[in-house]
Amino acid sequence: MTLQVSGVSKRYGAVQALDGVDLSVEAGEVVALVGDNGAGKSTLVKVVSGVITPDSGTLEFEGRTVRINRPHDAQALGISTVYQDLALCENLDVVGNLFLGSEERRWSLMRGIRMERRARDLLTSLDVRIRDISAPVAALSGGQRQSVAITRALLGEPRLVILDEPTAALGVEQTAQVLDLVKRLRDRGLAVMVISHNLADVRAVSDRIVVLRLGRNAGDFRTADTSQGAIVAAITGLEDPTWPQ
Amino acid sequence: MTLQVSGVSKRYGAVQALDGVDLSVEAGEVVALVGDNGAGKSTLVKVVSGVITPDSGTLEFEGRTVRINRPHDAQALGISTVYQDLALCENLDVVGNLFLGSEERRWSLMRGIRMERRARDLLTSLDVRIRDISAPVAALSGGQRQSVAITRALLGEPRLVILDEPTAALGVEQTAQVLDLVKRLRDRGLAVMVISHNLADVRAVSDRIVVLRLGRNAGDFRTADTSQGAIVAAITGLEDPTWPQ
Amino acid sequence: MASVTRAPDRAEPGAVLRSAGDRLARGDLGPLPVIAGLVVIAIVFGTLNDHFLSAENLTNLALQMAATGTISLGVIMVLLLGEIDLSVGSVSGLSAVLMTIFNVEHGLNPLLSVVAAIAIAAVIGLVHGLMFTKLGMPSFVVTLAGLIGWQGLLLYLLGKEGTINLPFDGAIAKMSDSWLPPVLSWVTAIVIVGVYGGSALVSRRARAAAGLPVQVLTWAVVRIGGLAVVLCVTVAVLNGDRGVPLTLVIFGALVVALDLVLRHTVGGRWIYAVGGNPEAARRAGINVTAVRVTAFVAASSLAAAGGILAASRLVAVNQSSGGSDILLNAIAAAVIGGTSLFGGRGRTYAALLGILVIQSITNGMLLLNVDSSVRFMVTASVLALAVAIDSLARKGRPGAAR
Amino acid sequence: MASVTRAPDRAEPGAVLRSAGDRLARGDLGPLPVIAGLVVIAIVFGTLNDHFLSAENLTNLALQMAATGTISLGVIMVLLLGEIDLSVGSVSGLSAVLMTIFNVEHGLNPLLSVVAAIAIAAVIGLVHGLMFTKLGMPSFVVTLAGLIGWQGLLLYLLGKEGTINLPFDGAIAKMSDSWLPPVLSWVTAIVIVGVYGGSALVSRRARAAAGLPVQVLTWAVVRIGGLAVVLCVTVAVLNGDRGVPLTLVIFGALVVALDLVLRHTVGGRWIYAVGGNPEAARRAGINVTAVRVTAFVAASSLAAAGGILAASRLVAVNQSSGGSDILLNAIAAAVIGGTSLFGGRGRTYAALLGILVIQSITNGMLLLNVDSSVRFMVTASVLALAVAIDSLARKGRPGAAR
Amino acid sequence: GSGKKNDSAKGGEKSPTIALFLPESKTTRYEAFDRPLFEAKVKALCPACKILYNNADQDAAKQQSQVESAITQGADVLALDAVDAKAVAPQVNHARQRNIPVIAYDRLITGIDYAYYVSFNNVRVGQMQGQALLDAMNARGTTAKGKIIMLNGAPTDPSSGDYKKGAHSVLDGKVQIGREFDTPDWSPDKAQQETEQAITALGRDNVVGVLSANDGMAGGAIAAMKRAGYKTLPPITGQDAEVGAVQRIITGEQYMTIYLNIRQQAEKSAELAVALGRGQHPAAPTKVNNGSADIPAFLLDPTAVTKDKIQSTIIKDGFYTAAKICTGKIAAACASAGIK
Ligand SMILES: Nc1ncnc2c1ncn2[C@@H]1O[C@H](COP(=O)(O)OP(=O)(O)OP(=O)(O)O)[C@@H](O)[C@H]1O
Ligand SMILES: Nc1ncnc2c1ncn2[C@@H]1O[C@H](COP(=O)(O)OP(=O)(O)OP(=O)(O)O)[C@@H](O)[C@H]1O
Ligand SMILES: O[C@@H]1[C@@H](O)[C@H](O)OC[C@H]1O
Ligand SMILES: [Mg+2]
Ligand SMILES: [Mg+2]
Repeated sequence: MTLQVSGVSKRYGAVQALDGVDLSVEAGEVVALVGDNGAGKSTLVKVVSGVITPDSGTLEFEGRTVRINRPHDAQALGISTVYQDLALCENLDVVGNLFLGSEERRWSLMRGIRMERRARDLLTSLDVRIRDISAPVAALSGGQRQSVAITRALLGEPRLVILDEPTAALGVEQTAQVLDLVKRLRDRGLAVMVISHNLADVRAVSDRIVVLRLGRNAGDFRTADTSQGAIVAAITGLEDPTWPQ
Repeated sequence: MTLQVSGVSKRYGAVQALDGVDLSVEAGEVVALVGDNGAGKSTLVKVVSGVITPDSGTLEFEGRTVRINRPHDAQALGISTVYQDLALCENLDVVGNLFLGSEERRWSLMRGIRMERRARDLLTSLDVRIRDISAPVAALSGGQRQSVAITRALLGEPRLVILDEPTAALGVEQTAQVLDLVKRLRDRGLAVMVISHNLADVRAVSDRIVVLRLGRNAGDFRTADTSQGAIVAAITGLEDPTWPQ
Repeated sequence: MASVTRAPDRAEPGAVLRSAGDRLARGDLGPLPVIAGLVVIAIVFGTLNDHFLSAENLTNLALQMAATGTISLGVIMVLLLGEIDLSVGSVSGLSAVLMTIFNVEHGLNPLLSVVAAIAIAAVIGLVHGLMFTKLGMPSFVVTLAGLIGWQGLLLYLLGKEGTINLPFDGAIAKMSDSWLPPVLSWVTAIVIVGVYGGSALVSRRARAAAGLPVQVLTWAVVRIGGLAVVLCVTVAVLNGDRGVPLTLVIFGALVVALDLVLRHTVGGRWIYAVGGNPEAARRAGINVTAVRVTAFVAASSLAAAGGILAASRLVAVNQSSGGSDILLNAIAAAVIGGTSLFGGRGRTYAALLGILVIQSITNGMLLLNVDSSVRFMVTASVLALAVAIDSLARKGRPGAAR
Repeated sequence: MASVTRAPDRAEPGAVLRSAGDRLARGDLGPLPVIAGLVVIAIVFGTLNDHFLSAENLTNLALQMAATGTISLGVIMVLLLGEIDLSVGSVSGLSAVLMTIFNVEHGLNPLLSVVAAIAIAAVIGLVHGLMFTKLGMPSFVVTLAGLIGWQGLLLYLLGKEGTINLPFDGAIAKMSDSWLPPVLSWVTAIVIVGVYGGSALVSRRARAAAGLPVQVLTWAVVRIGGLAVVLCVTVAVLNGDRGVPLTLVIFGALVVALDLVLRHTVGGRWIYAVGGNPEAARRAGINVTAVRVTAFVAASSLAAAGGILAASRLVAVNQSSGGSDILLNAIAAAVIGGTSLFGGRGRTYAALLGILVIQSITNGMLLLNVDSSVRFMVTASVLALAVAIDSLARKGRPGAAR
Repeated sequence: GSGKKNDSAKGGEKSPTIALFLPESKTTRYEAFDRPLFEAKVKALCPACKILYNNADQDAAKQQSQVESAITQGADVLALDAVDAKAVAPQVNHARQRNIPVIAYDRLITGIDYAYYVSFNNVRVGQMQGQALLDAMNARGTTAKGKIIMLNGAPTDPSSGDYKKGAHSVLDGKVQIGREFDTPDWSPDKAQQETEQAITALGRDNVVGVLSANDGMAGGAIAAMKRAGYKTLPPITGQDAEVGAVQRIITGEQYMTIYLNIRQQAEKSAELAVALGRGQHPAAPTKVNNGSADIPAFLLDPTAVTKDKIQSTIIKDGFYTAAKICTGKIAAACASAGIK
């Protein structure tokens, strides 16, 4: 089991964003995390990535109980995340953002040419179209930014890739590319967690679907065995005849 | 004709974001604007909404040539916009953001109770779920923010509603609600312009589809008469057998 | 639907008590940590010197706050936009000099002199605002030029005189030596509590009538009671010496009035909006330029008011009017009181609380018999300590450390 | 695919000339508008006084820049994070006093005295940084406490002495009275141009080899030529008087070295990242606390270096060392040079250009025979004018007006 | 130096360039009196002489730049009122290397040899303030009945140390100093607050005198005491003879001020400067040892001005006219004090 989340809770003032949530992802598996707006999906992602510390609950990674107190800890474990709010430095250019925190270097000196070469290759391989790569990210379109954020997550050697609504702003082709990429990551034996509101995409790409509702677990389905109706029912909390009781 | 855009161009440094673009939207019509990432869709929206001034081109609104130099001008004409980057004030609460710039007031005094009442009613009618309405918008989930931005655009008496990727972060139900809303706006005789990468949604809701590619017009289709393949071909620029020459 | 908070027909105590606790849980401790800092200061100096907590000294403190506090109010207007005004000190001095020249040298009536000086300051603020918005110069540079240039004008106007004394028994000097009669001070306190309580209850009613959630009654009562206690203690203490000083009343009234403007008028809302996200405000159709210019005009006008209070207190103006550390203290008061330098967050009470912190430290230090070098070091330490309490309390709250 | 810029095997002049023009089109005029401001200043004062553009006076100008310029460099480190350091003046004064006490009173060798003083300043910066990051206090308040407290310590250390003179012929004083021999200055200039040109060409080759787009050759040549002209003119003018002052060389070397650090090392990149979006930097695994603390340490250390340069120039320290308008000038230089107060944008050349603007105005004003009041007003006007040119040139560029 | 330029028409005498350096602009005396009096005298003696005027805004580094500028501009004589009289030696040395004579104006420059010293003695100013205060308290019989408050100048201003030293040399052991403050920036409103706090700490009835180092701060102290309800104010000292202070002395609020006969000082210095510029070296009545050399000196005595001396000093010297002082409500008090 690559990741095992148990009983995680997180409260923001009046709002119990997560309430004893469990979740697991295996190597070579794509788990989709779905749920209504405000269900707590992004909060869970942030817990796993070390962006916030949960009020309670435990995390296991590759069999060992781990404490993830800051993003750095998650990265050290091999957890690589695309955040819903992208988290780019708008004042830096594309290359700067792609390699942020893991710059290619010799001693402390950055190897700019090498980074730019790798960046261009990666962007090309993902079919990302950015006309002026040296402009600050502030100048990019919504989809271009998302592409940069996704590309970023693939640098290094991640063991678990988390994508929070990766295709929300992407065009048709890029979306297909990303879904294809997710499958390729799984085939390389990585664990992948995807959040999306697009149930068609989710069904196309995931092995398992985990549903959150109002901060709690509301279902865990094998994608192959489950109808769309059942998932929608779990998301909305309305009874559905096909719900597997 | 509610809106007629002719020959609009806009250049950002190295990037010709728009290059002589034409577009029209009629009252009671939903026009979908589609195109690859970076095609110039959001830039066109910003031109029409007065956020940026184009380098050249003319705008006609309800038959008259107009100059839209700032957002205020667009609003005065009855153009209401949901921006892709949402443009909310994170330090204000939901009510504050909803009514921003068009606060209910008596003289200069804000009528807080009235605004809160209307806000709650509107949010409820759109099925938006926000657990703590008095928290600053910084505390909302991605989808919740998008819901706030959409709700905002429906206040007042718009003549043209522009939605730039309105459902990107929305859940299944909310997406359906928004699509339904778009239809209701059209039925009330408003002009609506929608930008989306979700071609299924686009086809479900639009009367006409306008395609941009690399900042230029690349097709204008009646939705009912056109296949998905033709649209994809126009977006990507690859030949497609079903292209209506 | 279920999760949209609907108003219960009657307030459910449980649910709504939560909303008060929630605020605290959200890290929104409001002024509590600064007040804790003030308590620490009171204990430190109260222990070191018997006189610190005497009625006489607390009256001194009240007198010492008004001028810089008023200037700090103006600084807050600009800080709320995420901008800065370095010229407030010079503008306060210049306005005081103008007022004095009008009054003393040209024999203009005191009220007119004051009004004219503030009007000129407003024009100065207008110039700053236009240079910032229309020429796009950083507010730091615009107001730095103001800091230097208006001081030059002050020196020029004072010319050979150096100092100009105000008549000791004139209206302007009297302003700093007027005290509310005890009865009036009690009546005022009662009226304030009454209006506050009344409006709280009225709005509570209105919310309930509109079907909106309301605070639990006990919480409202606690707040009204808290205000009553603070006001009564203040009035009682000050009446134990010379009474409630008029300048304190003026400053307090400005704080309250501006707070109401900021929170309940459209203009105030726009200031917060522009400070939070100017581009979003612009897209919402707000005239961002007008809002910014207004804030600079307010800052200069309040600086003028503060300068006039200072002149009234000193009964004179001179070349160092508005100089020394007035600027730094005015900004520091705003920041210590919880105004963000990054815009969009803060209330006018910051000026009141912040200047209280600063002036209590100064006041307390002057009671002690120490060298100026030691005084500086202790001042710095107590300042750091008082703010550290605040900062630690706020830590862990989203968006902290700024 | 088609739109991703691929490197042509040979540079296509058309395509790449565009990229230089594009920068300009993007509003990224770099230092050009500030330089235009400097030209205006040169014309104004050159017309008003014959001596302004004399070799002797330009040498004076060079001497006057180094100390505050170095302090301004430190300020830039902190401004890049979107924070502020108000303590740099006091820290510079305190360090100079410490250095002098070590050297004069304890007979420590000059170099060790300097090193020890800078080391103590670094510890002070560490304290500021930790109070900011660990206690979460606003940097404004932390460094305001520093401004007051370190000045207290300075006064305490100077005690009744007041002024301590440095030995006139000691190494520290000599530093401000040393001049590069003409030959050496020319050799240095040539070496700098050579290294700059060489590395530009080498990196151009390397980019081409890696298949990355390269600048058109003429553009590279223009830049190298521009540098050569600026350096040669400077060296020729200064050699026309006493020569190139050592302190200018020290300051210039610091500017260049820090620019290289900021742009080519990982640490520099992280400073920009934290300044641009601290949360994004944190999520990228960057140790934001360490970056911030480092910046405060750098600010205090550079302040110390600047203070020592000032002491060397004055050949003494006294109670007002590090006081007066040093703080404001150091911040203003950074801002005038184009450093954003909001973080993430600026280069070390801002310190050089900004202090040139400020010192030319001060220097030029001192040549004129006017009353202080007039001097202040003219200074403010020229400052505003010089920056207005810059601001107007930048206007219309995305994210302007900040 | 470029002493050999333009010869004036009459007498073929040289017309040197004379540079005057004053330390700050926040006190009235420098730009209101020193500068115009000095310039007028130079012009009278030598109409073709050029004068370079500099004010250092209390910043030693700025003064250093100003000296450099003046030398750049070809100054032939420097009259230097130092911001920091101890630290200015290198600039004097710089001038000396170029054979430019230096006059120490107002403040004694130490550590180096130079042409002349023309001044009032700062330490003496402090002594006179202390003595005047002591005399007044003795006259009222309050010396032993309470304590005094001492308001010193800015801790960052080297000359406040001199005033302080002088005052202490007179007062120590004779009166009890209840509270003593260094007042940042000589700020009157800070002095006011200091006085308020001292009154609170000592008790209203225990304050029998205030030694204020200058008039501005005396104004602050007076405001504080009047507001604290003193029916009769204890004696309060000052310095600078500002109009406002003279008025307060006439109305009895302030006890005394130190009047420096700036005219005498400025004119003497102007004469010396012109002479030095023409290569002459007039003899000086005395010499002052500054630690490194005996400097030819013209020492002027500061004058303590109490109400009874206003007419015979300030008015008589034409420092102010009676009309300038006796405005509005002061007129009556002037009349009864015999000022006209
Ligand atoms: N402020 C800006 N400065 C410079 N370039 C910009 C700016 N805004 C947009 N661009 C460029 O203009 C082009 C068009 O951008 P635009 O945002 O209109 O694309 P879009 O069609 O909305 O794409 P998406 O589907 O990804 O949102 C892009 O190449 C983008 O990089
Ligand atoms: N920083 C915060 N402070 C306070 N409340 C927060 C904060 N972040 C999230 N919340 C609240 O926690 C709940 C869960 O938010 P979360 O972002 O995890 O939702 P989500 O499932 O990702 O929704 P979406 O699909 O809209 O992105 C929401 O009600 C939100 O308002
Ligand atoms: O005369 C005083 C002067 O010597 C000092 O430097 O500044 C204050 C003045 O009052
Ligand atoms: Mg989310
Ligand atoms: Mg877009």
